[in-house]
Amino acid sequence: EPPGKDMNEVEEKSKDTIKFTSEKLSVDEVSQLVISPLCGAISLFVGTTRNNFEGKKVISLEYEAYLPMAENEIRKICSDMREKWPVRHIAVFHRLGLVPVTEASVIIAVSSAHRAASLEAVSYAIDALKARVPIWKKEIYEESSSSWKRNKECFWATSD
Amino acid sequence: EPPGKDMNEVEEKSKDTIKFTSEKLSVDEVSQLVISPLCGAISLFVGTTRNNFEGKKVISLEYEAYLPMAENEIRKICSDMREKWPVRHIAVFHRLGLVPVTEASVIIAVSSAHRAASLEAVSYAIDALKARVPIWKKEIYEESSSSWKRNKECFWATSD
Amino acid sequence: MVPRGQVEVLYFAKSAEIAGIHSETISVPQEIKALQLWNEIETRHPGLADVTNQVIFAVRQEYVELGDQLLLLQSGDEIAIIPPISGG
Amino acid sequence: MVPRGQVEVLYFAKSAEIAGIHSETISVPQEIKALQLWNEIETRHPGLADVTNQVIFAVRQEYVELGDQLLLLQSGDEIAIIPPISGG
Repeated sequence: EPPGKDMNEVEEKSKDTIKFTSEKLSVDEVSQLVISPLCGAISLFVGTTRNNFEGKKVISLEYEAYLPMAENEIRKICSDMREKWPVRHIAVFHRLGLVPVTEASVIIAVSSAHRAASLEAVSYAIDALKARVPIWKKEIYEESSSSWKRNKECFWATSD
Repeated sequence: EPPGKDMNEVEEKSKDTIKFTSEKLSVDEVSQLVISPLCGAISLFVGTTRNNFEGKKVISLEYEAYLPMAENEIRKICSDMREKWPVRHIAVFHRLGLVPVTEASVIIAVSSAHRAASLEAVSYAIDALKARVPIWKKEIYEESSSSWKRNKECFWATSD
Repeated sequence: MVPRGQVEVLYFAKSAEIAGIHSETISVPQEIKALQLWNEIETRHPGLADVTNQVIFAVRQEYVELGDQLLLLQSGDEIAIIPPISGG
Repeated sequence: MVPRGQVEVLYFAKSAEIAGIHSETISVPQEIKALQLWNEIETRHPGLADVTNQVIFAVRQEYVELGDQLLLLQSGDEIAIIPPISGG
């Protein structure tokens, strides 16, 4: 069904919401931001902190970001998503500072008229975020050691 | 990383939660059900009711289900997902009765250690649900008419 | 003669609207092809002829197409008339 | 001689831990290849030699690899040292 057939389309602008916060993230809050009466689908990805890495017990994680650039890079990702898929609203929230195990570090929500667009777009978004948004995670282990992590998707550095 | 390397794996059983309800669905509630300290990813799909169909304004929708069979079919889908992907917890909530426009009719949440598994599994789950779970939606239009819908994925009836 | 049994027939969505009921108990041969069973049900509710090409059975909660498959039925078995689904 | 300008260098994550600072203002030639700029920075913080193969610049918030690309810098420009990222 071509997008032009949707009713009220001109009345509702597409919006991108990007937020960095040290507060606990809420899946409900982020999904509310993308709800649209024109949409039948919302797809979400929630990144949560795991309790282990290579056999070491992770107590918590700490995130820092190069803020204005991180937001700009996410804006570019939103723009890429809109070129590739007919999505309506996009929301990307990333937590900063200490994040306890099992809590969300990132939530991405995308709405679309039909489900394939938002499902594919949200998958693209988390891949792209991991590859090029300047955010760093430091894992804090039980044995009082810590380590800066690297995403395998990071586009300039390969694992050694 | 092979699943056997995850810590505490034997201590936490995988679970499938399936619920049909006439209450409003909550994304937070469903995502909470799949959280696991072993998992870095939760993927969710939320089906919401649209305000239009072929130019007709939809006021609300009404869902009915063949309940014991619908639950059994969803259990089979969960089992299929576990054969295909290393997912930890699965939750599938479907609303019944009247659902106002923009509210959720279905929420599927899946957790996994790494994100590809839950992203692919949630996409499979909504496709399979639409193809074989005995649930019916009746759209109620502004002009006081109504229509039983059919999913294009329904495996035995083709659109005419 | 094939013995007969009492089965519970369930109607949903459009098939329930056409039949005007949600369930009924009917007497049917305990060995019967799916399409013959459909013909028996259609005889009771002629309006269902409109949806013959759109419905499928669920016999004891397993899908069975309206074809040549032989159904072995016990008294008390549940047979549902399943119009095209639209969940999700 | 190429004129010099004052640029703001930002350090993040591991590079901040090695340099021991989060930012500093340094004087650099206004035309300089990326790798030469890195060498100037490494001279100030020799510990950074360990991460030469892992970092990338962000010059005015755009990624630039540590290679032959000529940077045209203005006073006040922001140059970030970006270790491998791990967001998400």
